[in-house]
Amino acid sequence: MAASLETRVGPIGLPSPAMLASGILGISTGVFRRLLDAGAGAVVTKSLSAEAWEGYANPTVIGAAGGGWLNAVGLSNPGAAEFARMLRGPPATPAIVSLVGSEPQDFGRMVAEFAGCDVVAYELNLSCPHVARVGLEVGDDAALVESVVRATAAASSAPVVAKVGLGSASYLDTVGAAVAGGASAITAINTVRAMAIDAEAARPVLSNAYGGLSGPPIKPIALRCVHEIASRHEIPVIGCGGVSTWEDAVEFLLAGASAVQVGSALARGNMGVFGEINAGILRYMERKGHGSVREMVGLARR
Amino acid sequence: MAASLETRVGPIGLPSPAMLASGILGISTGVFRRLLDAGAGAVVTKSLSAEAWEGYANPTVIGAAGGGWLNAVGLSNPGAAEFARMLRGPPATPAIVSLVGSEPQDFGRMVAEFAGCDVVAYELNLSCPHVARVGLEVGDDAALVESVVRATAAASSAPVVAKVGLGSASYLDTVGAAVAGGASAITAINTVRAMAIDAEAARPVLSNAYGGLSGPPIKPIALRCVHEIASRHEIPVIGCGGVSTWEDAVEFLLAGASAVQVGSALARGNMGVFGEINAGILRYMERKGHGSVREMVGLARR
Amino acid sequence: MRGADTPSARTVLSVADETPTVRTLEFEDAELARAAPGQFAMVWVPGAGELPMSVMVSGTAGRAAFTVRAHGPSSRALYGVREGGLIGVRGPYGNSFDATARSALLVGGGTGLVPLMRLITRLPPDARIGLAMGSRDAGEVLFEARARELAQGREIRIEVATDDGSRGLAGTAVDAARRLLDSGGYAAAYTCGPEPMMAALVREAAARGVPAQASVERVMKCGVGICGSCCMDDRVVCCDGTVFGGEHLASSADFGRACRSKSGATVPL
Amino acid sequence: MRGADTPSARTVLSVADETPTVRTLEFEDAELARAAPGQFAMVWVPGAGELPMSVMVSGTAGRAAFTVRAHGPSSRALYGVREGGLIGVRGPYGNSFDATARSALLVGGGTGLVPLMRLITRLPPDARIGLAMGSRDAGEVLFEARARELAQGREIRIEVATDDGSRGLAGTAVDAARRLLDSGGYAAAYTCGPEPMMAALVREAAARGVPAQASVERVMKCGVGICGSCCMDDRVVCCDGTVFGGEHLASSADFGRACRSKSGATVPL
Ligand SMILES: Cc1cc2nc3c(=O)[nH]c(=O)nc-3n(C[C@H](O)[C@H](O)[C@H](O)COP(=O)(O)OP(=O)(O)OC[C@H]3O[C@@H](n4cnc5c(N)ncnc54)[C@H](O)[C@@H]3O)c2cc1C
Ligand SMILES: Cc1cc2nc3c(=O)[nH]c(=O)nc-3n(C[C@H](O)[C@H](O)[C@H](O)COP(=O)(O)OP(=O)(O)OC[C@H]3O[C@@H](n4cnc5c(N)ncnc54)[C@H](O)[C@@H]3O)c2cc1C
Ligand SMILES: Cc1cc2nc3c(=O)[nH]c(=O)nc-3n(C[C@H](O)[C@H](O)[C@H](O)COP(=O)(O)O)c2cc1C
Ligand SMILES: Cc1cc2nc3c(=O)[nH]c(=O)nc-3n(C[C@H](O)[C@H](O)[C@H](O)COP(=O)(O)O)c2cc1C
Ligand code: FES
Ligand code: FES
Repeated sequence: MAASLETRVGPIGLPSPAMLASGILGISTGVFRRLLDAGAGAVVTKSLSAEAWEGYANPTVIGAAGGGWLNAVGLSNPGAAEFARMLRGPPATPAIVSLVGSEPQDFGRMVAEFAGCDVVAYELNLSCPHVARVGLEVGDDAALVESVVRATAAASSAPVVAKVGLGSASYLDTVGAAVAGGASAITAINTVRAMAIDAEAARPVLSNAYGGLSGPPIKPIALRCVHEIASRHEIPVIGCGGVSTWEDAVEFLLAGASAVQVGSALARGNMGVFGEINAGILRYMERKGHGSVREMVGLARR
Repeated sequence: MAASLETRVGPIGLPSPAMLASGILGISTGVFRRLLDAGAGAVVTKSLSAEAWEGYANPTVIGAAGGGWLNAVGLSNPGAAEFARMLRGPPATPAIVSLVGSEPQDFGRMVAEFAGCDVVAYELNLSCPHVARVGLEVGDDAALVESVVRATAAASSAPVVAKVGLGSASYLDTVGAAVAGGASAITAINTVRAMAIDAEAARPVLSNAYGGLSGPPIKPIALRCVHEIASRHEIPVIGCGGVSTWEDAVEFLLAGASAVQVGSALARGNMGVFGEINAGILRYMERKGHGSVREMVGLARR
Repeated sequence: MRGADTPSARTVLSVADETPTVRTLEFEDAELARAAPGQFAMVWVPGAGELPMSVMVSGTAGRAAFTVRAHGPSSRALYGVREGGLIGVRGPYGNSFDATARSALLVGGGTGLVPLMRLITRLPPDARIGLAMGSRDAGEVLFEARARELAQGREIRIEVATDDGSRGLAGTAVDAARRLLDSGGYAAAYTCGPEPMMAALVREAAARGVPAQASVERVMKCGVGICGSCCMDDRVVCCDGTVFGGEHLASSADFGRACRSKSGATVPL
Repeated sequence: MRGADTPSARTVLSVADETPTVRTLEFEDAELARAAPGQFAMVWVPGAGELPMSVMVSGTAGRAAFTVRAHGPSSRALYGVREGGLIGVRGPYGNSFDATARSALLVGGGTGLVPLMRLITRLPPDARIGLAMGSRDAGEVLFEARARELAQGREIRIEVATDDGSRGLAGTAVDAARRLLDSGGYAAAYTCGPEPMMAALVREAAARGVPAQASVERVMKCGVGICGSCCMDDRVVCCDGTVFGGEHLASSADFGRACRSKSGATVPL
């Protein structure tokens, strides 16, 4: 039997296990279709809020040592309603819709906007490290997480994925709360709160001072989070953080992720990364005698 | 007036602001003296426990992407008494003594072992991310942190520094508890819990599976921790994490650190890094018209 | 250690007034000095934002420059940087004009002329150059002498247009371009400036069978194809562009019609 | 993406028994194939630890090898890896022997002969080589034929010693070396093996005015000068060494006397 890239994350079926991470090229359905054509198993939208947000002033995205990136775009987005209009098309574009908000009602209301869209799943951003009142400020409050997840799941027929990250509470508690609220999967992790200072200017570089670190520097951190979640909770995990090569993707699968997301590696027009990851995983599967991606999930946790 | 590197971290006077981080080449007093000669403002010992510890089996230290390192040496150390004997000499070697333990009594007892040593300060490791019952497991418990710091301060005439890191509680709470317990300074941060998996072997690489990430990848994270601590607490901070160049050191000072520690950058025999950092800081001070290191501290927080 | 795309501090070494509202700031930067025509940099003015700016040529080896019009808050801050002042640059980013045409029509409006100046230096040594430039008024005419200088003996014909007719033709750069096109014989047209002007030029050129290339402006946050703020249809302008061929642009739903606001919402141009 | 010092997976391509307790495992590795004599690698046996191992020469271009004695848990695991089996390697690490002597005395005990085999390949093309080798018994004599082969026509004189006298001289490699030294004329002595043996050799050589270099073994966790586990006096053996000059070693408080246990405590050798 030939190896197949087709797989599932709980109830979410995927043609291949590497998807686009939220916020990366995440506002144009035209670009989404290019990425799906390039081999992305799914695309996640930019995190959408009830109203349009301008985000922070530039500088919002800069490089960091070791091929990393630091961003504080501030969750700029055109708002759920406008985005739903774009997704609806024509042509209709299937997507995992990322949502951000402060209260359970926010999420229920936003889900309603996506009626008529091809929503593969909702991903709740409980982990943005640089915007007040949303993201980690929700994720660090387990009771709020549970009610936010529950409200979204109640409003939607699509599966709900909770995206967690390193905040000031234990992200494992956030996962527990999301599971209790009815989440179908966990995405781990978001960017890690960080900053850059310019010595000559003697100032923080990002206009918001604090931002989130992404890319290869955070991969070892993300990998341990996936491993820890998969070791302690019975819920599928989507690994995210520094995935740049097929080997990275395989490492996340072996750590216990059912799929991965790719963000920063798309920098500089590198849309071909999905094709490379898919081809690399297939070669690996053939070499190791794995018929399906699901067989590989968690093998490094034996 | 010529620029001078001499500075202070609270009560701790230093000839220059860059010191050796704990656990890096931290078991030989002969090496300590070489590093002091090379321009280190101080040296911090390997974290010492009441008894000798073998640590974990190899692999214990491996590279990570972006020039980083992942380690789980498991706090191997010859024990406080044996180390005190080495420090006492002859020749006597001045050092900041790093201590690790689980209970307030452990720390008081260890301090007693150092009678007759030239102890510049005690640094309490409340942040090792990969050993059970010590390090972060202490640091995540604010009440315990306060009593541990208090017990050490009570037992010692040398200043007490609390070393914090990213655990599963807020490190800012750990800082608050350390301040309440009478700490003279905070070191931030330790390594960040992380892991590596080898795709071909389908196994974690470190024998302990989880270890700590250090080096350039964590610098932006460490810098924001220093900036946050200095912004919220009235206590001198020692910045640690990814300092490799004089620019890194200056960035930490501008973020609010009174001094920095250098760890991973010493890899491959790079003891000259202290001289380079000192020379670079001096040139910067002259260019910018700063007479003292203390003038620069926190300038990026205006 | 720093990331490659972290702003690098540069000291402004000279400031020259080009017009009452436009200035050129020079600085040393070996990499930007080598930028291809059409490439841009992200320019940080500490405390006052970061903007995409075309890389302007400098007469001094190893130097690059920005030519900025004082307009809103960030461009005014950059305009206000004095000699000895500090800016941060990262780049160069984006693709560039294909500078191979041996008879080239360059059509620029306002600071859109910046990449065209670099383009002049990169056209073949025997190229015949036509330059159509549009400005608000006589005082704002930009780079006329500089263009002749950069042509370095190659044949260059310049047509100036001003909105108020106070210099040259009364009209836009496209009106000026039409004159040059009418005299015929251009193998390629290159344009940068306000999008309606570029859209008109692309149409004019297409009507005459002259292949056109246009450098497109969008909101740019990252400059490196991560954030998506610059998307135009299915293209990532900072990475796939900023230069696009006329044929692609003619089929674009957005070009000349709509762009995205900072929130990412599609808004009419 | 991987770090440079992350173990790279290598497939063992051949396994050869050298003695009843020693095997050589070959694999492809362009970088280790170029290792200097005396350099080592950290060798991971997945699930069974990681050990420092001298890089052994291979007869095949682009390949390197390890020659391991089955002893404790990790070395037994490495010894047990079969053809097609997987190991992880990082390195090469450490400094190397100065291979410029035109008459060179090589003195090795047991697997300490491994770096000396690579050294033979790097000595000058006209070098005169003396090789003193020590083993437990006749069955454990290592690399005798290999050394002649690697000498590639250069003059090589080999003296074998065994602890039980079952081959050659009854005694240690130092006793064998003394014979060669007595015949005179060596410009340098190179040694690797048990530390008391090396300490004796360094003294013998010094007494005869022959400069010596010895490759020192210590507990190695990182191999790259971070962890400190390998410290000897004020030296970081993995980085400043493993090869040290006899003069330095003669003044060392630790060499030949004490090393550090895994906890870092100083213990007698
Ligand atoms: C590739 C490219 C090259 C350019 N080259 C030049 C040049 O050489 N000379 C020149 O004068 N102008 C150039 N511009 C335009 C320039 O980037 C600004 O758009 C323009 O200066 C207006 O900025 P402002 O501060 O006046 O802002 P306003 O137009 O008043 O807008 C308000 C704020 O929005 C932000 N902003 C404005 N434009 C952008 C943008 N494009 N991307 C991200 N944020 C933005 C800034 O923070 C600004 O302060 C270029 C634009 C692009 C995309
Ligand atoms: C630079 C260098 C080169 C070497 N080259 C060779 C060689 O080519 N061939 C060869 O057979 N041996 C070589 N050794 C020795 C080898 O590294 C081991 O020390 C030896 O094989 C004993 O390991 P063991 O598993 O039998 O452990 P034991 O001696 O039984 O020790 C128990 C455990 O301690 C650990 N351990 C043992 N030695 C070390 C060490 N030096 N550093 C870190 N951890 C250790 C291992 O986990 C081991 O399983 C070299 C050593 C060094 C320092
Ligand atoms: C510019 C940028 C914008 C991002 N925006 C979002 C967002 O809107 N919502 C979200 O959940 N994560 C967002 N992220 C985080 C990514 O989805 C991802 O979790 C993170 O970048 C780590 O993955 P990577 O290392 O592959 O980039 C953003 C990341 C970047 C770099
Ligand atoms: C091999 C190794 C061992 C370490 N051991 C200790 C230790 O014993 N106690 C401690 O507080 N920190 C220890 N650390 C953490 C460092 O002191 C430092 O906080 C961390 O490495 C970040 O700094 P760096 O990026 O400059 O290396 C160790 C780090 C490494 C790499
Ligand atoms: S500016 Fe960010 S993708 Fe183009
Ligand atoms: S083995 Fe770690 S310093 Fe030498």
